[in-house]
Amino acid sequence: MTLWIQILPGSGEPIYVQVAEQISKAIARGELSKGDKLPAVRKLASELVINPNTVARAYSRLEQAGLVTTKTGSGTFVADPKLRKTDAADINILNERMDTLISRGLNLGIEAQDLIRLFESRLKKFSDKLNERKEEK
Amino acid sequence: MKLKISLKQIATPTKIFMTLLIVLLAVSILQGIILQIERTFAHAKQRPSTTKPEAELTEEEKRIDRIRNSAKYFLADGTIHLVHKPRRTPTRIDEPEIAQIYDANDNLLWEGPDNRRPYRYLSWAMQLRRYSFTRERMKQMQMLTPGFSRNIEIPVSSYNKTEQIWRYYPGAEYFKGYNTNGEKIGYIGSTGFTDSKLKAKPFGKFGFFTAWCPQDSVSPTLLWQTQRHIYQIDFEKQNVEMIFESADSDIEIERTSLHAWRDLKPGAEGSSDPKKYRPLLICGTEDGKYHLILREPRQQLNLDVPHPSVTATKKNIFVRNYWGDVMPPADIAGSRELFDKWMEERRGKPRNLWIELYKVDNQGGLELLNRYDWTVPEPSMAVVKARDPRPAVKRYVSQISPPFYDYVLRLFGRKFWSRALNYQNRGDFFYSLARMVLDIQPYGGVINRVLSALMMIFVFLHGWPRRASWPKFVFWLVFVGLFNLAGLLTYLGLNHIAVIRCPVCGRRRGLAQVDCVRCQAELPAPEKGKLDLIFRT
Amino acid sequence: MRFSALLRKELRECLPWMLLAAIAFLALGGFFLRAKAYYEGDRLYSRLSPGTIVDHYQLTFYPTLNFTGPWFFCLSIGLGLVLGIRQFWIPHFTRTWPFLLHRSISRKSILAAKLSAALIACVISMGSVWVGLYWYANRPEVFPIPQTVRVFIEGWIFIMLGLVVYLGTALSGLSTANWYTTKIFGLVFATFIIVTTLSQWTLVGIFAVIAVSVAVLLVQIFDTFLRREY
Amino acid sequence: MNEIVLETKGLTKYYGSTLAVDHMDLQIPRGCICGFVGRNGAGKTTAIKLMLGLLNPTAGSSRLLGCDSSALTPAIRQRIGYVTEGHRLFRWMSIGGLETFQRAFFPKQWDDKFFADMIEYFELSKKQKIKHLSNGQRAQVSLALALAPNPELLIMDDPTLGLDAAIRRQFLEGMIELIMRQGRTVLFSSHILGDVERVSDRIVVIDKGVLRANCSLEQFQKAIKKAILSFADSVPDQVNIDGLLQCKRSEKGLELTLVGTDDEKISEWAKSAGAENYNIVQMNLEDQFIEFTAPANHKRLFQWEER
Repeated sequence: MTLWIQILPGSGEPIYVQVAEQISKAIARGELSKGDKLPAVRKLASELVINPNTVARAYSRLEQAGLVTTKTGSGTFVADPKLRKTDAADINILNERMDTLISRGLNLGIEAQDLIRLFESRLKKFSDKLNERKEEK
Repeated sequence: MKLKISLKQIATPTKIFMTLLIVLLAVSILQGIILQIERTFAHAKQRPSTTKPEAELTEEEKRIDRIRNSAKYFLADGTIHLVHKPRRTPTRIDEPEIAQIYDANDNLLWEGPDNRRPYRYLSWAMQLRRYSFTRERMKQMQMLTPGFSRNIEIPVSSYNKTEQIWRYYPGAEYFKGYNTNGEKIGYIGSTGFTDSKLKAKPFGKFGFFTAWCPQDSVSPTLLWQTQRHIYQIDFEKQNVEMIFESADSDIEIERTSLHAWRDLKPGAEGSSDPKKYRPLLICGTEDGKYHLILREPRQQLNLDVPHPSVTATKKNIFVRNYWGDVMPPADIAGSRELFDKWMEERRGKPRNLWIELYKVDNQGGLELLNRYDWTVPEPSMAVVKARDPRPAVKRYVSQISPPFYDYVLRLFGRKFWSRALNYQNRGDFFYSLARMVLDIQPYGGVINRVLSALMMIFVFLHGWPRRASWPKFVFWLVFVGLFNLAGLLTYLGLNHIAVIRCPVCGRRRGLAQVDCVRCQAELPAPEKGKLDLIFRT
Repeated sequence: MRFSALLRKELRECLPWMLLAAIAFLALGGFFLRAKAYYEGDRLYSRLSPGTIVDHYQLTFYPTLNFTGPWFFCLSIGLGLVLGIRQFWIPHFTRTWPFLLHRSISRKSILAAKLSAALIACVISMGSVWVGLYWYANRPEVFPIPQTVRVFIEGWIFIMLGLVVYLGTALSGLSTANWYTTKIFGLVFATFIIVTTLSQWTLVGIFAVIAVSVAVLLVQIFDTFLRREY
Repeated sequence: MNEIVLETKGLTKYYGSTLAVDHMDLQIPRGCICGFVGRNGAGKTTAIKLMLGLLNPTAGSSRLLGCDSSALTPAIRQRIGYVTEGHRLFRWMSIGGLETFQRAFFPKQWDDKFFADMIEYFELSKKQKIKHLSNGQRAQVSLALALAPNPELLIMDDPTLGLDAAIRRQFLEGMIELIMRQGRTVLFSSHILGDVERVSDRIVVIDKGVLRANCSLEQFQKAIKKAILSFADSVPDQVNIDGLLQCKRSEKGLELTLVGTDDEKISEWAKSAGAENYNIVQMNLEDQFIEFTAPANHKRLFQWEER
């Protein structure tokens, strides 16, 4: 399990948000598949040298987002994609990310079509993950 | 904790006591320095000399001058001789002085070199103080000068090899003897030689001792005076003879003298002709009586002449009384006003002096043999009337010394101060402190009291915002009033209470109390700004 | 257990100075005692002549240990001064007070540990050498007559004076007043006490003065220490 | 869970006439790491000394583990670990000597193996004298000494002052390792906000002796926001929005630092003030702290103006 999380204390983002983001990115990228066990709170805390409470809060944030489920006593596991609940807050985080992406692209002077082509090629890279989920459905 | 509270109540007084002690010393040292500076720079004022030069002296004045300067001696049969050495211009050293001997009615009997006088005059008893080891020296001997205290050790030796050493133990007041290889021989107490410590009776509170070696031996014999007794201790024969015991009052060293008591070599210093004189010892006791102790044959008499000097030849005992109307009679001397008035009348008038020779019979009665009197012109001396007789500088310097000194003087009473001024206690540390107090006491000077009042006002203003509790505040006021400059310095040294501006009433307040002295408001908390993020999660 | 650990630590801190003072005193004392032995020998030839008045200077003699007296006095006072500085001034400069005070032991006993360590240091280092010298001086074959017990007690008085100076330095170290006001008064009081003691001639007087001064200094030291001003 | 470990009521301390700590009312629950943050000379060390009973307060009182701090019994002091400011230890003692000295005061609590492991991990030998150690090594020894008796409450006064990143990281690990045990609390004062953000649950901000903030780190970060508004025509001269901390004007825009106001209020005010557009920027902890403790609308030390 090659989960590797990198913390930037000085950045604007609170630490538990950073941890949650990186874990969800890992899930999205497919490094953590359904049913994998996330590291225990204490282990991750002593590994990343951050407060156990912040790790716990990051896990509870992921749980709200439906990405993970916690079984008391045995730890937290990645939930299957169906149960994921997307709510408005995630959507506008997505829009925000899109805006920054687009504004960066326009600053570089790239045309709209090229942006779309770029987006599709990146999408293809995730494609194997997408069609795998298609078979489950 | 109980200990801390009671500790605090003990600690503050001790701190005040220590600081005050040091500051008082500092102030008095400061005053001493100022006085010393003044003394070194003030020129010695010449005293107006009243003696006229030799040339203009009239015949009569010469005669009076001669009588006044001449030494008055008595012959064994009672006639008086006046030995006069005229003032001459200084000549060669080896030339003997010229002496002229006159008799009572001023005719010259003999003139010639002083050391070949034809007559043999009576020699009188010598005061013991010159050769004796007084109590003051004994105190200095026992003091812890950074080395150790010294001991009196009497060596008993034959020819010149010491066999025994007797050491005096001041605490136990007896002698303990050792032979030269360190073994103990025994003890010498007031009852004589004993070999056990318990039987050695102490001599008593030490007064003085004088020591001499008798003609035949090299080990000294001691004349040992204690408060009420005089012993003669011979260490070689190890015997102690009690010579005199005064019943009620103590023996005074100034009024004890002896004559021909010690068998010294004829030529040695202080010796007198054994064939002519009987050994004589005179002890004066505190109640003013004198006791004559004679030997060959053993005899004891009482005398109540004020300042006698006595000698005892083989045949009879003579007393010489040298006196004048210098001091007022006893009843006037007692009170100060009468004394001043008496001195006032006598100023300027000549004083008459006289010298008398008495013969003492066996019961102590006096029979006048011869009397000679003469008058002496009196130099006029202004009697100082002021309440504070000290020189001007000392008066001003002592204005900053604490008024407490005045009150403490009355507290201790006259007997303590007379003992403090007595020369015998010169070395004593506490008496020297007492003398210092006497020296720089403010004598109730006006400036001193005004200074004290000013300092009290300052302390009042300084302490008002800072006061913690009323008794403490009043205590410090009285303290500064009583101790003047020293009190003020102690107050400033110990009361370092910071002052801040009271946010409620804007006036200055001390931090000794939690609530403001003036508006009784607590130290206000800072206002809870709405920007504070205080959450009790 | 805790108090003995503190005591061991304080003693360990005083050890170098203890040894230094003891060795210096032994060396100086021993040397001068040997020198005095030579002089003592020829005292046995009396120089008094028969039939003359004996001057009292010929009858008052210094005890054989007298040459060691001044050294004893200076060394014990120096030791007191150094111990006072080592235990109360240096922790201020190296700021180790909080580390020492935050301990599972009452604040009073921390101070008691320091004081008893200094007491033990002075008594052992100077006391043992002094007893040795006194025993040597009392040996009959070396000196004609033995010493008086008073000289022995006076030796211990010097050690007590050293302790008074130690308490004076401690009080100055602890007092939080600024240096130009009452901070130095502890030491000044100690010197005043030394002068008073040296001018007493009775042992009772000396012990009284020392007892009063120790009481005054101790009360103030405990009060300042417990009032937590640093 | 949140039983109060340390509580001060109106704690005040005056050094002479200068005010060090002014009426501090602080409550620290058990089981959290609390970061003491404040500018230099804000009274952090004084506050800590007052809490530990090493100093007498001018007014008010403080309670530590349920006992008044001026009368702390030895038993309670045994459960408190304290790392002094600057890791001041006895210079002449060796590490082994220091350990035997400290162990005497924690008879049953002292964990020899733990101490030995830490010393061995720090590559120090027990015979080394403290005066021969560098600052970092001395800090490591004092950390080991503080953690070995497994204290219930660990108070550290500026532990990471002047230490390199590696030793600082070890300190943080030590703290986290201690906090994982049951019912432990850590209170440490620091100047490096990166460490504070990384490790602490609660943050206590002290400014000029006054307690300005005492909340969880998350609340602190969420509460302080920066709003940047740009205006088409004129910039309103007076800004009356509640919770305004700092306000900077430029000719076309306005930069506001706000405390505790939520987003709708900001957007509402922006519309009322006629701003073209606005956005809310997330500041990092250091900027938040600087803005929070800076005096009202302070100017930057060096302001670059175009000539």
